[in-house]
Amino acid sequence: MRLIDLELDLDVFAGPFDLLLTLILREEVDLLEVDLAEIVISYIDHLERRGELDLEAATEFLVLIAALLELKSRLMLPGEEEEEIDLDPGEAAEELLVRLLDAHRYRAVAQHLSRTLEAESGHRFRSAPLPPWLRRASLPDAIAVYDPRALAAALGGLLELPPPVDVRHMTVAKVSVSERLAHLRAMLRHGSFTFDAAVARVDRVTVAVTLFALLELYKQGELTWTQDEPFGEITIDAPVRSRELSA
Amino acid sequence: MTAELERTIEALLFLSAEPVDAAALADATESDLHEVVTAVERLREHYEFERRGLVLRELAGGYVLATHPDAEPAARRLLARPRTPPLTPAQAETLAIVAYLQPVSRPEIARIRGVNAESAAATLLERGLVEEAGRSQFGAILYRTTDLFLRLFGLRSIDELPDSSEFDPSPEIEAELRDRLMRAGEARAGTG
Amino acid sequence: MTAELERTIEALLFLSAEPVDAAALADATESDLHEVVTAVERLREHYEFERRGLVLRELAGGYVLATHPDAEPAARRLLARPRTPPLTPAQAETLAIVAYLQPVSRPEIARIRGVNAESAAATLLERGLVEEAGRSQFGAILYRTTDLFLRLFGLRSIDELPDSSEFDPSPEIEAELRDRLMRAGEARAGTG
Repeated sequence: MRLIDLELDLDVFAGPFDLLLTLILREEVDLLEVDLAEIVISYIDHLERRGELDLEAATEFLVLIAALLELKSRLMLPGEEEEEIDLDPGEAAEELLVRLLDAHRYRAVAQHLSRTLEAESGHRFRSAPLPPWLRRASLPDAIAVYDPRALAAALGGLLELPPPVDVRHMTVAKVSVSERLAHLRAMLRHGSFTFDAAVARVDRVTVAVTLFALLELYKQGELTWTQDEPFGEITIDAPVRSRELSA
Repeated sequence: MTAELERTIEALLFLSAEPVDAAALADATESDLHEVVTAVERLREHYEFERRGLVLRELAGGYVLATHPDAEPAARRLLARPRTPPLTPAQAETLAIVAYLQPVSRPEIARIRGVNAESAAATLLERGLVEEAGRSQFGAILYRTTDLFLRLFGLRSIDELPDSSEFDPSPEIEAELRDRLMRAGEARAGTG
Repeated sequence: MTAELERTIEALLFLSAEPVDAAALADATESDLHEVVTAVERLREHYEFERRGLVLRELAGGYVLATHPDAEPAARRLLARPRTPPLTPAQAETLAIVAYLQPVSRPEIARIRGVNAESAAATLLERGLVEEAGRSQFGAILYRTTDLFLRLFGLRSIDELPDSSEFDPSPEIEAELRDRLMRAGEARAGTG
């Protein structure tokens, strides 16, 4: 596929990509008005319709669209407006041409390097590690370079016991599950009650332990509870059967 | 019977993973530089004229032993892997730009290629073909080629790369590109 | 002129760091085993009779190339960088444990240090400061220090190591050194 075959249908322009490029360079279309992303999408659609990828044309497209993006971003940079930096059409065209020539040149170099590597790959180098006798100091030549006290010091560090862990900042649990079980059973004997009432004026740990106790009693079948909505009031009752029995 | 210096140099080159230059060989063998150069040349000729399995090459600024390419098929069967996987087009382009423009920054590479060079540059770094070479004045990491690059591409130094003008697009291509940019559109201007 | 098979085998042995057996060479060169054995023998004779810098050795695992011992002094001058860089804290700790408790097993070292000692022990082994000294009753490899260790620390014998009580942070705790190190290590690891 040639880029010239890429038909565009943009807000500000309809026609072949090459023509748009020329019009931009001749300032007949304002680059600031052109949606470059739309061009990229058109190009991808185009490739999909063709079902084949011409690397040559694709590379050229990438180089051109990247250059246009850079030119456009330069135009959009705030502050440069005052300086009235206009895109000189001649210079811009020259810049695009240099880009295309560079891209061609380095693609040729790349091919050369790939061929060179292929030609050279028949030569292999040895990659063995040095034999052990070259990896250590030789005994006859060895001189004292280390201080034995470094070993004793390292040993001293290893003998040091870590300071005992200080747990004083942790709240000591003052409440047990069995104590809260007794509390809940006692309240239940006086009929239905709310969870809030069961944990009035206690700390958070006690609230948590009370909840464990509540779950335990529920599991044992000693009570039931209802809660109409999340975070709503929890009402605790004797189990239905025992209420019927006592009724 | 092989001369003492030649056999010692053979052993040293066998042990060295990297190319060794003549001065280092002279130091290690306690010989004069010109004796070393003569002995290296005799060693090279021995491999070549006797058609040994090894060759002596001058690469990346020093001497290094390598296998003769005739052994490559057997080496591939024994070692079960190609020695140097070929470069992808993106890697080859990135490497070409680094080789000729070094030190060169990643944004510059991307600018020439029209696409981001992240992944190709990362692979080249990982394969040890390029390395970081400080930062540009704008803070971008600069890249240059490594000694391993020279070795794998059979070069004594980076100066042995062909002149980049050899790869200039032909005048016809240049004219065509210029045409594409200016005149082709101009002819149809107003029809769009 | 060297026979094709002999030069190919020369190249293959050059590339292999580990010994290669005749069957593997026969597969790689697509030759018969007896041809390989003959070619290897000719290669060995070539190195020997021509007094080359290389020798071909037959080890348990197969054939391997090595340098002639005559080249050792020159190889040391070229390649033996001083293998005595300062010890890292991990290496110093590991070496101290081996020096004072030898023979000592790797699991014991790890328990005392509270961390795995693999890499430090491997470095000390490679540098020749410690060596293996049989197996513990549980099958773990035991380590002891070497003569090179004594030389590099300027000691005539292991008895000349500084008395560990000099550096003892809490001398009032009376127990055998090994037990105290174990307990301190476990306390650091939080398992004590």
